[in-house]
Amino acid sequence: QVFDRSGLEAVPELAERVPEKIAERGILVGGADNAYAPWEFLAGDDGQSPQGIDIDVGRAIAKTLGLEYESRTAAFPSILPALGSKYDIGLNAFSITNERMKVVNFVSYSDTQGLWVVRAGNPTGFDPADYCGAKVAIMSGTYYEKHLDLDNQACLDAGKPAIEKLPFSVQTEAITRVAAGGADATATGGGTAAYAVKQSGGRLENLEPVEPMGKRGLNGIAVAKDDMELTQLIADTLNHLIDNGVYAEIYEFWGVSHFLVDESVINPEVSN
Amino acid sequence: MSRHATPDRAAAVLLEGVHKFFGNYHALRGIDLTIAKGEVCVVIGPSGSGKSTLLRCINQIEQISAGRVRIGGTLQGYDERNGRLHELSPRAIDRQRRLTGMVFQRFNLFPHMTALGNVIEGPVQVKRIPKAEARRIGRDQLARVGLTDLEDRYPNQLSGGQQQRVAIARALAMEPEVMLFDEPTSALDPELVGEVLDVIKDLAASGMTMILVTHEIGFAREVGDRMVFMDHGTIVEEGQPKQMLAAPKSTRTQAFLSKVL
Amino acid sequence: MSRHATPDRAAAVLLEGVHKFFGNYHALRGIDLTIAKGEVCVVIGPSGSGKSTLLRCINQIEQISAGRVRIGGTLQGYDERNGRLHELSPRAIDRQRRLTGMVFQRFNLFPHMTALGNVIEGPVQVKRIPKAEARRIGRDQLARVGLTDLEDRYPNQLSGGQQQRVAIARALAMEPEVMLFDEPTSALDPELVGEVLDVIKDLAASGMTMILVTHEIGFAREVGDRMVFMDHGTIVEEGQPKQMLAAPKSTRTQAFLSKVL
Amino acid sequence: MASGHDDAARDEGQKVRLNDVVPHRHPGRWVAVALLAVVVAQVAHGIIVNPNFHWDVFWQYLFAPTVMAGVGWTLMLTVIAMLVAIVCAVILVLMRDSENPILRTVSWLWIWFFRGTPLYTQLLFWGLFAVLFPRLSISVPFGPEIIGVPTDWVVTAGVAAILGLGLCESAYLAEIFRAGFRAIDRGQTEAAQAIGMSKGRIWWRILLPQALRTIIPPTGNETIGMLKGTALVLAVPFTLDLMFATNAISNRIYLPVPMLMVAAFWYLAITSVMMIGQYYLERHFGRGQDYVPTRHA
Amino acid sequence: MASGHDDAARDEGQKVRLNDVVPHRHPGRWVAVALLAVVVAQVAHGIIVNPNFHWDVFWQYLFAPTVMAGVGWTLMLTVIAMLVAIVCAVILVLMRDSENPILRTVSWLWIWFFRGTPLYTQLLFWGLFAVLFPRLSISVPFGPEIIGVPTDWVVTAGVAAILGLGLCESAYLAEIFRAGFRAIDRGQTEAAQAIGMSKGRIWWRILLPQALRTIIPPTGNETIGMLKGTALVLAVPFTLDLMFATNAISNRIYLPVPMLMVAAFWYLAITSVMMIGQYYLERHFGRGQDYVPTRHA
Ligand SMILES: Nc1ncnc2c1ncn2[C@@H]1O[C@H](COP(=O)(O)OP(=O)(O)OP(=O)(O)O)[C@@H](O)[C@H]1O
Ligand SMILES: Nc1ncnc2c1ncn2[C@@H]1O[C@H](COP(=O)(O)OP(=O)(O)OP(=O)(O)O)[C@@H](O)[C@H]1O
Ligand SMILES: [Mg+2]
Ligand SMILES: [Mg+2]
Repeated sequence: QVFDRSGLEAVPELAERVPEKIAERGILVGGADNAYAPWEFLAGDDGQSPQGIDIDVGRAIAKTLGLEYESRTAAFPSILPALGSKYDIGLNAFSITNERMKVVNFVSYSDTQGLWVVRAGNPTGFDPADYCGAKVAIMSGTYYEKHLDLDNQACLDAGKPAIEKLPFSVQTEAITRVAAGGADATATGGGTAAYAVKQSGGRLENLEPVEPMGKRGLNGIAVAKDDMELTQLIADTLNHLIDNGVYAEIYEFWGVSHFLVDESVINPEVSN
Repeated sequence: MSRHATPDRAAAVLLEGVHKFFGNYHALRGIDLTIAKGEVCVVIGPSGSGKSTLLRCINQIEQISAGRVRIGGTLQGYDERNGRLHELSPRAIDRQRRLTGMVFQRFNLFPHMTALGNVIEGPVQVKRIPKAEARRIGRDQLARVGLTDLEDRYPNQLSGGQQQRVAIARALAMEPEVMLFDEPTSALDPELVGEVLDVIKDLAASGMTMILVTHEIGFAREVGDRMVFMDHGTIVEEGQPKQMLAAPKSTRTQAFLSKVL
Repeated sequence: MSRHATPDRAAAVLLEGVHKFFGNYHALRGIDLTIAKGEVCVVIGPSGSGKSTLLRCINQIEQISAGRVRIGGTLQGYDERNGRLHELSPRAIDRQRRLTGMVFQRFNLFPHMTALGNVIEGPVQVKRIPKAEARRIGRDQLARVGLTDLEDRYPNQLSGGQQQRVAIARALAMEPEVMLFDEPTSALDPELVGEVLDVIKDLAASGMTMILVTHEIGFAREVGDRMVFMDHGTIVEEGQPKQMLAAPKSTRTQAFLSKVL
Repeated sequence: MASGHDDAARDEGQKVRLNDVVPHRHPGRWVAVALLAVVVAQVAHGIIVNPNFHWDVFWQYLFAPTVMAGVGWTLMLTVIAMLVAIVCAVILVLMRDSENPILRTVSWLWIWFFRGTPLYTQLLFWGLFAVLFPRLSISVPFGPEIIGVPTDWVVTAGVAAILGLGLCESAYLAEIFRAGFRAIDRGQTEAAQAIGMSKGRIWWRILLPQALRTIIPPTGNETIGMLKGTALVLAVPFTLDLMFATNAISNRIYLPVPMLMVAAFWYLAITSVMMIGQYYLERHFGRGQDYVPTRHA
Repeated sequence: MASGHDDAARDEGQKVRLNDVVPHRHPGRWVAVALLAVVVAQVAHGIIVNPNFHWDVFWQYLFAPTVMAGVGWTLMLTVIAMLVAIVCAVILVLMRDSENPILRTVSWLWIWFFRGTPLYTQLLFWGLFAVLFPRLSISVPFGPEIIGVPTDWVVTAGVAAILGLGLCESAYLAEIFRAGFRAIDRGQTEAAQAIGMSKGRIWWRILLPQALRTIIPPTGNETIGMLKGTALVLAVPFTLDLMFATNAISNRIYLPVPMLMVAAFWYLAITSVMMIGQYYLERHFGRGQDYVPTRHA
């Protein structure tokens, strides 16, 4: 599943702004864990070829800058310290938060929303509007975990039973727990949640969230904090792709058009 | 010493047709031996003739392949019912082993315990004598073998001779019915052999039954009530030590003694 | 045997004022001893008197605390320059050790090697003799101690006596200048002592210098050129064995011998 | 007869002029030392001045309450799981030495299985256990239940973590124990049998103390490995351990390196304490057996 | 003099009527066996019929090319890193026994540091090594460079993975080796010294073969631990190992359980082969020393 980029062409005004180091190499290097379908995951015959929305976005940016894109698989903790040396950008469906913006520059490119995953037919009667006391699997460290904590606090404030949180390090394990009946539901990014339901062969289904879990949140491309030039270039390139419609085609191709942004912004204002 | 009040109905140690195979190797080839209560039996014979194996079979470190071993009339290791031998429980075998004390050719002291610790291990752990009393007994035994001041040394801080003496004290501390000595003086220097000899004589006087493998012919003559000559896993000749040493019947014994004396 | 063609300029073994402390324990207290080439020196003495320690200091298993040890005129372990002792390199010490062969009180066979493997280890690894030839030498040495058929047995498949004989063969296989025996016959049965005695006499005839710790007084008388009596870390008396055994000068020696003989 | 030697030695010791020895020099060693010193200094310098390490953040979170709680939970998990492992390992070793071929086989299979599969997978399985087997019950085999309880009353996250860590570790420890016992001369058992000690008592009084000498160092390894292994309990999920605590912070503040340093600091601190404990244990069980050389060439 | 015994024994063996012994029974053991059998059967049944295990997916991917390649890479990493670890551990043990206090200290610090910090953190550090230290150079200490190369020419992902795994492991192995050597009677060294063997040769010919008896089982543990440890090389990042391969598939198809089973299957298979190897190694180095009991009570 690869978006066809044959129609893309380099834009000289943008290409000449590519930092010398990257231009010399001819490759824009992105760091990602490549374990978050459909945003990025490994496929192909060798099981080592990254595919996904982020990969296609990265390739479109690189092509526009007259470069090739390479997404290198890396563990999350090793991406951020190596931004600016090993990796030019971090393109890994990162959620933008104010705390994170203190250490990296973010260029916003997706406006995502969480989605619930429950077993087909919702046998435990999980109610997104009021799930106090339910058992929820969640990938730890994510934006959705934060929202879950907020919902939980609301439950406690209202004197209702606490949400039983089961945090996992990998999203697939949270989904498995739900599929096995070990948890009532899990929440994750809409793209991923929909993908999981598609892969489950009818054993799972999606539920629409309500606030705050349903609140939209921006995802961003991470660039080294001290490299404003490259940050600006990435933002400008993205805005160029937004303008010429390639960006929308990619999202359409992957069926996530509802996550499009109107404009790419550097270090946007976010509420959390 | 203790327990010698029990009625002396049977021989203290009785071996009937004992065989021992190590795989295919036939180490004991039909040993018949009767040792009366209070008797001191000296076993001599060339290297590899099975002397150590004999003692090890008596105290059940090795399981015999054929025959019977009885101590104080009791069949060792088995219960004989309907003509078949039923193996005893490990616990029952341990109880039987307490009746015999053994001093090994290679000391086998417990390296992680002091000299005194080695000696009181049996009394405290097996006989459940209170520790304070056991220490007293242990010190007595150590004194008996001339090691009064070394009770706190670990085995590897002792010379060979000192180590073997601790091993003897350890066996004596259990006050067994039958003492088995496997060349107890082989690592002792001549000066101390006399002291040990006195200890063994004391034991004999108190009614202790003993089987003693030794190469010290003079010692054997002095302390032994009976002498057994082994070769190739069989008892070639047995008799009163003085007579046997003076006039051995078998040519094999004659040959052995001619080299030794 | 070999190498006895070297000029006999100096004493084969010379000890001058040797002291050895184990921590605070004073095990050797000023030993002076001269052993001529080809001489057989027998060391006797009570347990703990320092006999084993003496041998261990001669072949540098223990480092001496004071004094000098010379073999064939060469200072052992050190180089003396400007009145100070400079420790030799480990390699040089190893080379010096090859001149002495040692048989231990407790065999110390290599348990992971067969009898023959034990014997040829030195020739092959240290002398770099080809394996085939070393095997031949090894078999000869084993035959000499009466173990022809047991070359493929591991030490723990051998009786105590058999093990000690392998240990002797192992030391002999290195054909050392000086042989140190620490109670080599203490675990051998009397029948075999004669065989070993013959081996040792052969060695003496071929010019081998030997120091022999033993408790076998008869043996000492027969084989020894000189006898040394040790007690409490000192040499109390030395002399010709027959004279010394017949008429000991020191009262301590008299007391010891009166118990032993 | 040896009485009085020691005092005499001290008296006479004053009079003996000990050899004045110049030790043998090993110049090669000092070159090696110098080279090592340079490398270490350069690496240390590189780490201290490198901005990626964010030492300010390190200090800020080093004693953070969630981190300290993580240290506590990690320690607790390690200790309890290790106890479970030791008990199981002892049983496994005894089973492996048993006469009963089925017990021997079970012991072997257990060791094979738990050593062979990854700890993470095992932990995940323990986490799923309550899902896969919703009720723990005593029943007629494959027949009706006699008595039972819901599994998740019994196998909570903490229990699952401890079972997962402990059972896996037991297989490794069993191997170590077996090796330790192998090293003991059989004469020891025989001497103990000869004074009538029972199998169990021989094991406990004679063999174990001697085996511990060789068992302790690899068991130290395993304990330290277990300490680190607690980071995997997220698979259960059990989310109170040190690694989880520091990861949670670094997910929030996006500075993984200083948070990893915080975790490393605490692991290192705990390991250090353990190594001190190990030293004393080794010394205790080495008494009478460790050789204190008097020649040091 | 012992000649002919063996043949005679066989001849005579025919005539001796061996004791017909009824062995002692242990009914308690059989109860334990029965209980275990029931538990195992129920768990196995539960796993086989449970739909979460997706056995079809398991079979589909069991021999997938990326999985097979992962097995190969994992094996290669394990073997090479283990060799690195063994070499380092030997050096560490020798350093620790050295007379030179600085070498002893370095050895101690090395063991302390690499045992104390989590492998994952170490691997991450090796992965970042090229970032932290862009050039490897021989230079005047803290002065100008004499000769140098870019670090990432030398420390590639594969090299970083092997260094990370190997150096960490060396600290654990050093402890194991030390314990193995401790268990050997010092009489062995003395006997070897007496025939003039050098320190190195004694170590290699006399001590090592005997130490291996007790070293092999915990080293087997460590090798198996290393095998599993390769799953952490993602931190470098090194992305060809077995765990990464199966994780990549499960991230794509969203079915982690069967993919974990695939990984577990292969780990178990490799472990089994290793355990067979270990058995033969143990037998080889136990020759002449292992006790074959003739009484089995
Ligand atoms: N476990 C064993 N496996 C095989 N053979 C053995 C075993 N133990 C002993 N033997 C053999 O049995 C024979 C008798 O051994 P034993 O130790 O009883 O001799 P011994 O008479 O005590 O000799 P020594 O006086 O040398 O101690 C020897 O040939 C010995 O090699
Ligand atoms: N490593 C050591 N540490 C402390 N003391 C020791 C050590 N080695 C030997 N000794 C002591 O030194 C003294 C002499 O020991 P040595 O082994 O030389 O005696 P020996 O004359 O050979 O005795 P035996 O005839 O019993 O073998 C003994 O008192 C012994 O306890
Ligand atoms: Mg014997
Ligand atoms: Mg001695």
